[in-house]
Amino acid sequence: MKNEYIPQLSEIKEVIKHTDLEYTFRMAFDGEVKPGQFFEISIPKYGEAPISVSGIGDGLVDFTIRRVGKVTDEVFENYVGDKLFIRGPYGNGFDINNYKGKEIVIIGGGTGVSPMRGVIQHFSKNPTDAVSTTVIAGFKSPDDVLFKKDFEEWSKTINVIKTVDNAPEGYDGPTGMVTKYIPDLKFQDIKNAVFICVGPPIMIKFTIMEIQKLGVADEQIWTSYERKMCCGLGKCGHCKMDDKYVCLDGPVFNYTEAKELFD
Amino acid sequence: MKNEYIPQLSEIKEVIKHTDLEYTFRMAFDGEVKPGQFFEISIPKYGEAPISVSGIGDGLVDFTIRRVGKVTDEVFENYVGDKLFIRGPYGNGFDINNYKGKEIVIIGGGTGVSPMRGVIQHFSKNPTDAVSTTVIAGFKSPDDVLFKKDFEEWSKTINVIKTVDNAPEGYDGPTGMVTKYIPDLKFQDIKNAVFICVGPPIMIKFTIMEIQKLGVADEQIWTSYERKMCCGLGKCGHCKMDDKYVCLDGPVFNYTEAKELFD
Amino acid sequence: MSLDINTKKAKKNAWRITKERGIGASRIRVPGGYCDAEVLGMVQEIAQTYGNGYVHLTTRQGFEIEGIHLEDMEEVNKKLQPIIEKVGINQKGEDKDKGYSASGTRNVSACIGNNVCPFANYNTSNLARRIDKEIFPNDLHFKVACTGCSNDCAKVRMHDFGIIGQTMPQYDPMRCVSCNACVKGCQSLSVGALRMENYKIVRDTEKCIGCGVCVTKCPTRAWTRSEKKYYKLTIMGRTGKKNPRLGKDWLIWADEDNIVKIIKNTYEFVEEYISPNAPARKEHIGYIIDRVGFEKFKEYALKDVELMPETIMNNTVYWDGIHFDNQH
Amino acid sequence: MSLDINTKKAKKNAWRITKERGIGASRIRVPGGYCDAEVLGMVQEIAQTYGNGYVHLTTRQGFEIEGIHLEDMEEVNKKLQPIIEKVGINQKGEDKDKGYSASGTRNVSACIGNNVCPFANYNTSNLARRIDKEIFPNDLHFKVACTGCSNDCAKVRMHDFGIIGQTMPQYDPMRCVSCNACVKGCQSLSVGALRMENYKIVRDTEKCIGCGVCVTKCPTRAWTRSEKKYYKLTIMGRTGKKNPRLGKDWLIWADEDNIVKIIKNTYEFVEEYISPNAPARKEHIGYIIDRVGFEKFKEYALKDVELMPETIMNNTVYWDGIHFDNQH
Amino acid sequence: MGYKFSKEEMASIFSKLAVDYDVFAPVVKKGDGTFSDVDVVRYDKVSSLDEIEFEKKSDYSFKEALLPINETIFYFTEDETTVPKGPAKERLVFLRACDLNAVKRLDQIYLKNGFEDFYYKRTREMTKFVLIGCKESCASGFCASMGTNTTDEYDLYLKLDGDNAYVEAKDEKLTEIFKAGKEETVSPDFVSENLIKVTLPKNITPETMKSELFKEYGNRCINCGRCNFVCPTCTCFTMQDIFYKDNERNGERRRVWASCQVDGYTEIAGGHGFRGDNADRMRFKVMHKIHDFEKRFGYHMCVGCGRCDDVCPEYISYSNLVNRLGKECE
Amino acid sequence: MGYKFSKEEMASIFSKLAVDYDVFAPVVKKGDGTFSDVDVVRYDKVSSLDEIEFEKKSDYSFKEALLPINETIFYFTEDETTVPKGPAKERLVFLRACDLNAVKRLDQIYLKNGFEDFYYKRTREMTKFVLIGCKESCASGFCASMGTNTTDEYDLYLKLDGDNAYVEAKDEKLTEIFKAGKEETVSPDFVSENLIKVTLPKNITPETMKSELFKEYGNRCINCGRCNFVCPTCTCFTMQDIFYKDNERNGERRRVWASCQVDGYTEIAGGHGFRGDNADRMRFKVMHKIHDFEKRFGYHMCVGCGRCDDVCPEYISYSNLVNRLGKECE
Repeated sequence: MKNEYIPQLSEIKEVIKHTDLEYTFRMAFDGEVKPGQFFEISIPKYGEAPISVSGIGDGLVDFTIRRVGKVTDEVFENYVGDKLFIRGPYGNGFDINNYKGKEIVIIGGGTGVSPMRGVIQHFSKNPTDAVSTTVIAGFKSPDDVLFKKDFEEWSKTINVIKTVDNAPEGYDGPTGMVTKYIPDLKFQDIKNAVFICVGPPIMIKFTIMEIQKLGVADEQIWTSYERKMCCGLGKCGHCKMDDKYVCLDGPVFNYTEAKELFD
Repeated sequence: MKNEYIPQLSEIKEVIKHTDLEYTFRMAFDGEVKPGQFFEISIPKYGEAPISVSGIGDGLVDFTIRRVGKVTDEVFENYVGDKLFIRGPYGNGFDINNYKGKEIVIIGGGTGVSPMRGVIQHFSKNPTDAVSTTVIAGFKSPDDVLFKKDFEEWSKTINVIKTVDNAPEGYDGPTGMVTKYIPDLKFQDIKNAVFICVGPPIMIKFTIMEIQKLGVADEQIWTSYERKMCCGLGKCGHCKMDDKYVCLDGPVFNYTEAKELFD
Repeated sequence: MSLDINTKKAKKNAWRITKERGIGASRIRVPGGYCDAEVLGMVQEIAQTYGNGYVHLTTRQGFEIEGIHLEDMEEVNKKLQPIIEKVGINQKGEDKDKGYSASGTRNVSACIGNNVCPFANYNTSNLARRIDKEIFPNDLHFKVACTGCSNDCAKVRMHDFGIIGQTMPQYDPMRCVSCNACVKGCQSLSVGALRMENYKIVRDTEKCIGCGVCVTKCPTRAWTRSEKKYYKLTIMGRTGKKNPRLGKDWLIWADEDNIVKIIKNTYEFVEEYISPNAPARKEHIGYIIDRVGFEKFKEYALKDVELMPETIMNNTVYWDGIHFDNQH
Repeated sequence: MSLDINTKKAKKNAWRITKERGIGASRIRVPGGYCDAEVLGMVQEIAQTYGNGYVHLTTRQGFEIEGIHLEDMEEVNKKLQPIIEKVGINQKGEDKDKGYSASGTRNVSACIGNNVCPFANYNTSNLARRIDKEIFPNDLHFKVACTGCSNDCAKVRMHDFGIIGQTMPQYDPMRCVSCNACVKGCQSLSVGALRMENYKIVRDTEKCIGCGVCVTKCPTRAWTRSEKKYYKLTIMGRTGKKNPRLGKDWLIWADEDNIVKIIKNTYEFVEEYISPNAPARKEHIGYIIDRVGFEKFKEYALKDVELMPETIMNNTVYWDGIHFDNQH
Repeated sequence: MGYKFSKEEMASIFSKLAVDYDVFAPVVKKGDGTFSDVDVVRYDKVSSLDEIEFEKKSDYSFKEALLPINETIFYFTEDETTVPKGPAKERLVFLRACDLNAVKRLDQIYLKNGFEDFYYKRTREMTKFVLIGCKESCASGFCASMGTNTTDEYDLYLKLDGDNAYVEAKDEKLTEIFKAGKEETVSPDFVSENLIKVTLPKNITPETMKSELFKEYGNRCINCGRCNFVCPTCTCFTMQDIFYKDNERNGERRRVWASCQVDGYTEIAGGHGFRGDNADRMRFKVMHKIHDFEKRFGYHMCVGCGRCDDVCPEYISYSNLVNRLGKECE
Repeated sequence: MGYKFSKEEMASIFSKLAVDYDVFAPVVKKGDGTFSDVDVVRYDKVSSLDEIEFEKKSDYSFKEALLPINETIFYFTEDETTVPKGPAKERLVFLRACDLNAVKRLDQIYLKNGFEDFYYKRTREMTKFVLIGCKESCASGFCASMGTNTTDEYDLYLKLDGDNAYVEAKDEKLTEIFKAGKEETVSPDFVSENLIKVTLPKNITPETMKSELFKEYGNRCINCGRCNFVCPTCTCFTMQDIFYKDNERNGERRRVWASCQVDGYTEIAGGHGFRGDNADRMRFKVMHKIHDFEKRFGYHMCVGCGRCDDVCPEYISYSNLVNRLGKECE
């Protein structure tokens, strides 16, 4: 019988620094992974934390990690060539098929962009898979922007609005909350739109309120939840919301389900 | 009306030192005085104390004072030519007539000798006024002996036993308590004997017990009491014993009276 | 249904939730310990009807009726009504038959005082009852005690506010007979503030604690009590696990009205500064003062207080006691 | 005949000679405050028949029946007999119907203890009653109090002997869920002797006062009480005019039997060293120790005492408190 | 001769009287008792009738009106002595029968025991006594037993009864003042019996002095002297010399009440005291009151006012002691 | 098949049984309760029959016999991980009907909710259950309301009655052991009714989640988690990595019981918690027990043992809350 709790060693192939606090670790991994899935990444002596997959490559998987809490602090002391214990992938992840042929709007806040990165990447590489693809990404300040190179790359093929809440004088990019940009979105057929929205709970709440004002049905909205997940296996209970286990049934939920999930 | 409380100034004519603690002050005084009477001697700012007359001269009266208590301490700072407030004499004193023609035994302890000094002096100057006169005087040590010159003088005409309780090695005089010498006294006719006994209460008690063993009647014994006397006038109450006021009715008492006086 | 009791409310309602499951204890308090004997019978009846027949006499001068089933709380609360009325505790109309309206502010305790005791300098029970009326009902944790003299039989120095009766001894030298009874009494029973000089008594006014021993010892009424009653106010003593300490003198030769005012003012201070994390809003005032500073306390406490000229106020109060919280 | 009362005897007989001429007060004591409710009715009857209908509840857990004519002392003493028996006070046969045999040794007081209180570490009333049995009747001035935990609701630090219940907390790491309730409880309610290390609790044994808060807070029984009951013995606290001071810890983690022995031994010490001038042979033990030295006290107190290995004894005890007797 | 007045009239006469005389009378001193909020009744100078306490027997006797607690004997300035002036006015002293009988005892000591006392005499000669009647016996007195329940030594008898006041004046000058009133037969209220009865010991012998009773009561005594200080017949005093702090060469000599129960009473220079033991002091006091005063002067000292029983903080009952002693001596 | 034994015979059989099996049963732990001199009944390994408490319902449920409070997942030594051994012996767990129904809930989560749990499974497979009957309802249970008052999932039923003992063995191996006894029809004591009756809310809507009841009870809750720790159906745990102080490169990973009522339960890295409010935690717990577990798995989680009501230091009655919620939803 398989002991799902036992992690495997995985080598750090590359470390990409985004900000002073946020890095992407490119790790060795062989196996099927979907964007939006997560791994339990652990360092013996410190513990485990569920980290979303922020990129998928050949024999590689990216984890974009914010340096908070004691677990993730330790991770930053590992460098290329070192190894980490990981287990996963867990969770459902995003199903690209749900968005193909649609007018896609992807809205992310901070590290909330990570789980969607695989989705964005797919449609920026294959822009014709969708009617249109728009990414609205919000960060606190220019210094907090993640995936800077990605944004440059993505903006070549899809619409990208990268906004910051607070900008220093002279900053010439978009500023303000992501919600500010929603009313101005243009759709050919709003009924054929899909929205993916990931970020801090408060951001999700207001973003969905804004989206709904456009006359969008719940079925057209998707989100992904970040919750405490100790086991990733539907046992430890921490991630349960209503009858759903985020680790098993999520973390990606269509809003028809998500709206009934109370904390 | 006479205000008996008002004292008179009296000059110190002579100071005779007996011991380190005891002095005789010879003071100016005109008036009738009997041995055994007392004066209230006061120093303003310090107060009064009743002091027995220890000698009577022409316009003079002696007070032998032991340096105890705050009143008498101050007195010693007065010297010849200085003045003290005195009032008196008070009390009955010894009546020489009671002892004339008798076999007289005078027993004194320490300053108790003072009030009897006038009596002794009378019979040593007039030895034929009595059948015999014996003085037994007790002092703590050779250093405590009072009236040293007197004793030399007296022993010329009357029997004198001057004993000390404690003597240094080599001391050749009599030693021991005065009571030790009582059993050996010889009398021609014990019924014609009179005893005068003055000293500390405990000494009087044991001396009288010893005298009574000789078969002496109470009437033949005399004593003088030293008590607290504030007024000397039968008012202040301190000296009262039974129905007697020592200041008025004493201080000299025949033992028939004295024996009923409880403290 | 299973027992479903809001224990926080029950506690504020002067019930104890005991260590025995389902069993409570009713805490009856008698301000100043001054108790109409009728009350005893009432307590007995409750104890025998609802309790286990035993009553704990508390050191705060109350009865704790043991062994009451928590189901009976309401009924017992009704039975408490005549007791509450007899001992004269404030109660809002709607609280009738519902027991005590608050329990955070502890029973104002008192030694037996000058109702009875020869040493007491005032009627402690009366003052305790007055203070009770002024401050109750209130759920803030205040401990106030009144004691008749510096003997402190009520252990007021273990209270937030300790009120010690004082008398400013009045001396009539013309009635003094220099018997020394006061000097000896002060020496052996009190602080030795008297000495004889020129056959008359000199009182060391700095040292005198106003206990009145000289007055009780005087056989001639040379010493008498001052017409005004004086009080020493000691503050912020406490027992407890962290830092038990003696209350220290703050006001000396103070008057009753100002002391009452100060206590009431302190409620405002506590309302303002009590830690929001204090469990059940119970934080000893002393710890609040430790935290926010004595000056701030003084500012609140002395609002509208005009001390008498003879009142001595210590500008700062230093406490010590035993520290178990930050030892070694 | 005019009232002719040997007040010294009356006082030793637990009567108070009040400030009102001819009026006494009967001082009924209830060891440990543990009172059969029947007693309340008896007290009420005496108060209403012989007194003025009022009873003072004392902070030493007694009743003081006010306003009794001293002529009625004997009769009231007879009425006290069933009370004395009910509360279980020692009495020689010939003292029956004659009230209390002594009053110098004060009522052994106690907080409500683990009969009722969730925080108490032992049955304080029972220990108070045991000590009472061992030391009463005795006229030497001893004040003993028992309190269930270091909260010290009985204010034992104001006593000659203060007995504070302790438990040596037992920790089973395999039952611990790292919920932190004990750590938080110890921090906020006690001395902060616990910390979490590697998800398990480390107890600072030097700092731990044995209050048991960790045990009551633990939701899983990882913390339990030691089978043995432990006691802290604080000594020579006092109120009073000269030098009120807190009792200080002498023995920590001590056992009941030895504490009882020490108290009894101290009677011998006091018999030996009490000042011959002590009025009514009343001299606080603390002052005797101040005079003759702590070593001498220890010598007597520890006679035949063999402390348990885990008992900590402070070799010297230093008191401070407030000095009114030799200030400035 | 007796006269009747309305209370108002009497109050008005009294006010005038109090201008010519120094009036000493029992007064309730609020809160001045031994204990907190307890009153004391003691003598003081009064200027209006309503200041006087007629009902309750005074706790302290009248004697301080004749014998001040502190009395200056003389001032000294270097070598000179100066005697203070005596009373400027005549004085009226309100008192009861027992106390008026006590005046005789004071006179005995101060005027007829050896020397006449200069200070007492000059005050005494200016003093008139106003009798307060006793409608019923006080609780602790036993004047009937001591034969001091009646007296005719008063100069004035004054009685308030509801809205009326009655006087009987024997003194001529006082009669002048009161004769304006309505004549009426007025005779003093005296009690003929008390609640307390005392039977004095009949056969006092040297053995009596050794009675265990003195030990028993002596052990209870705390030597406070209250019994002496409240007693109308106790006369003892002590001399005190005071030097003025501002000029130590000047000062005064005083006499101050003393008590045979208080430490130091018999102590002489050097510290020896003659009655160190409480039993001896108790015996001394009791024997003086009921035995040796009589032996010297022919009548008993004690007037049975009962104040010593009332005041004793140790609840020693002198009257009971005497009765018990009486039984012992039977 | 049922068998009868004398109590002594049973005790002897049991002692042997306890050699072959690890026997877990409710035991009175003297003085180990929350308060001084208070006992607690909780599960422990026993070796003799008389250690077992048959009367009083255990304060803590049997679940620790299957799910240790602390369970080591693996040891790590540098880069290697090692899984601890599973149980060496089969185990017998004594429990009542409600608890045996709870086993189904544990199985549901640990075996049938996504992945199978390695650790639970290996213990579970070695466990047999011995039913303790309930002659009468306990005071706080409401198993009848939850339909958990009966069960036939036991391997053995054991009953002590006076001097006799009765068993019904369903497990083959156990039958072997007991078939020496006198055959008799033995059927378990089940209660059919409780003192407490609970009616679950019928129409739970999003509005239900906002009920004021959760606030009311949440305000009373002190977040101690006792209700979860005593509950036979609560299964949550938290992972902990321990490093050994003696060699910090080695250590172990454990899982430790967790409570949804205790602070930190929903807290993620960085400190954000999702149910900071007590009302939310209360709702979460209650809804899990009576609503969403059923939504997911088709039957209710709560088995109505009543332990949470018994243990709550704040006297929060979950059963009463549920009944009140039921009324609200009518």
